[in-house]
Amino acid sequence: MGNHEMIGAVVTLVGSVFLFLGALGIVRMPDLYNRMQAGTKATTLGNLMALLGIGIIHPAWLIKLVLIALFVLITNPLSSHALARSARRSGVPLADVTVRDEYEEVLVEKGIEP
Amino acid sequence: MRTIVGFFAAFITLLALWLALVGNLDPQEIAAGSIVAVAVAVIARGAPFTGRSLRFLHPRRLVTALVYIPYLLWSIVESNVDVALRVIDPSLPIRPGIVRVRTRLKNPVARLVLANSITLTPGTLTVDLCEDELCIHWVDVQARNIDEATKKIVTGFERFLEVIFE
Amino acid sequence: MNVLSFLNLVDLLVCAVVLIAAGGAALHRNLLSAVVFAGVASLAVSFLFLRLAAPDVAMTEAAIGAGLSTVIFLIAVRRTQETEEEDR
Amino acid sequence: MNNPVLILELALVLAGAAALLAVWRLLKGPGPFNRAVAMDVLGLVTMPMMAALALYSGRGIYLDVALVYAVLSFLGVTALARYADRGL
Repeated sequence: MGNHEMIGAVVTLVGSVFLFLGALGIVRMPDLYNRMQAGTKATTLGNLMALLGIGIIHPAWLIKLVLIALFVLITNPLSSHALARSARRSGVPLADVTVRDEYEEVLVEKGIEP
Repeated sequence: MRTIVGFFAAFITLLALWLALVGNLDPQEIAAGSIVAVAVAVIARGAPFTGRSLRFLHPRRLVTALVYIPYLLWSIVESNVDVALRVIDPSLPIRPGIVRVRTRLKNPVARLVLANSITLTPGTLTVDLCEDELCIHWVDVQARNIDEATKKIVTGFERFLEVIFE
Repeated sequence: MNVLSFLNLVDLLVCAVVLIAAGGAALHRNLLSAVVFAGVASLAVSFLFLRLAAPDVAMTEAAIGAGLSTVIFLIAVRRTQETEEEDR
Repeated sequence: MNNPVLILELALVLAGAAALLAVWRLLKGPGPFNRAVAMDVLGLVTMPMMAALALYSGRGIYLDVALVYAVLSFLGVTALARYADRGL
């Protein structure tokens, strides 16, 4: 029971709290885009912190865990951006609370009716 | 000359990735990794990122890149706490909307990194990129026009990326 | 509760997720949703393989299920139509 | 509350709850896009759980499964988005 195990466990716990809040966000948020904000972003930090915490507990795995975190940091925005773009283009509606949508004019300009 | 430098940059990066994945510095691993890295670098010789790699070794760009990484991580943490607080608030205080912002960056790789950084910070999500404007979904719209939105979202990242890539 | 029985509970939940996702993949009318269900089912199965101490099988399942089979299913869906019709 | 194992278990419970919430969105979410978001979240939750499993069993090779999933999971979602946009 070294000191670093305690620190790592606490970091993992904080990461799990963010994971939980992100998942709560995708249940509570009103439309797809807000769900994406809560779901795939808040969980990114949760994921990174949980992996880092496990790396602190077991320092021999730190390099591999940092590699996993790096891949998550590179690939996650790519996939969520692609998903948001094609969802907006194929007409997934925005929630009623939406303040404004300046993307609509761009789509009309290009001749894609959402 | 440019292709040779690009080839070596790709080779070194791939070999470092291989060694990080296997996790030891055994001569056998280095030999096998070198063979695979040469093969991949030859196959991918025309790909982006492999050309003009030496200019990234300029000390000013390197230092800016090293400062940029903690800045990005800090803004991820900051905005994450913000979004998490919005989620657990029972009244769900969001004012979402899609806004357009301008970017001064011209280099495609710089634009890719900018769009990725904006997407990585919660609260903002890049929906589309057309010519020199980005369309961004924002959980809490605080700006009334395009200049204000640009100032709030893009300028912080752009300051660094301009030095690193342009 | 000790770690072992706790992990058995996790196993049961993952089994339930496999059943739900596989049922969704088989029963759903929208074929794109069915593809996503299949992806989730293969993710949960890969986690179960990991619990059964077979990391190599789990690795293959993750690679094939998450990456390859989704793409192949989508290519197959493109050649048919997106929504299934009731045949009489 | 000064036992690391206990804290890790609590973290695992929270991650499992997050996975269950994502499964709820997977079942309910209208249309394939919401389900794809749920799949993305499930992938992000599963990676630390796999790493925690590696910690419990003490076998480093379990991490490779998480690595493979991190590299390949975005491929399925991106292929789905691209298909919905202009047909692969």
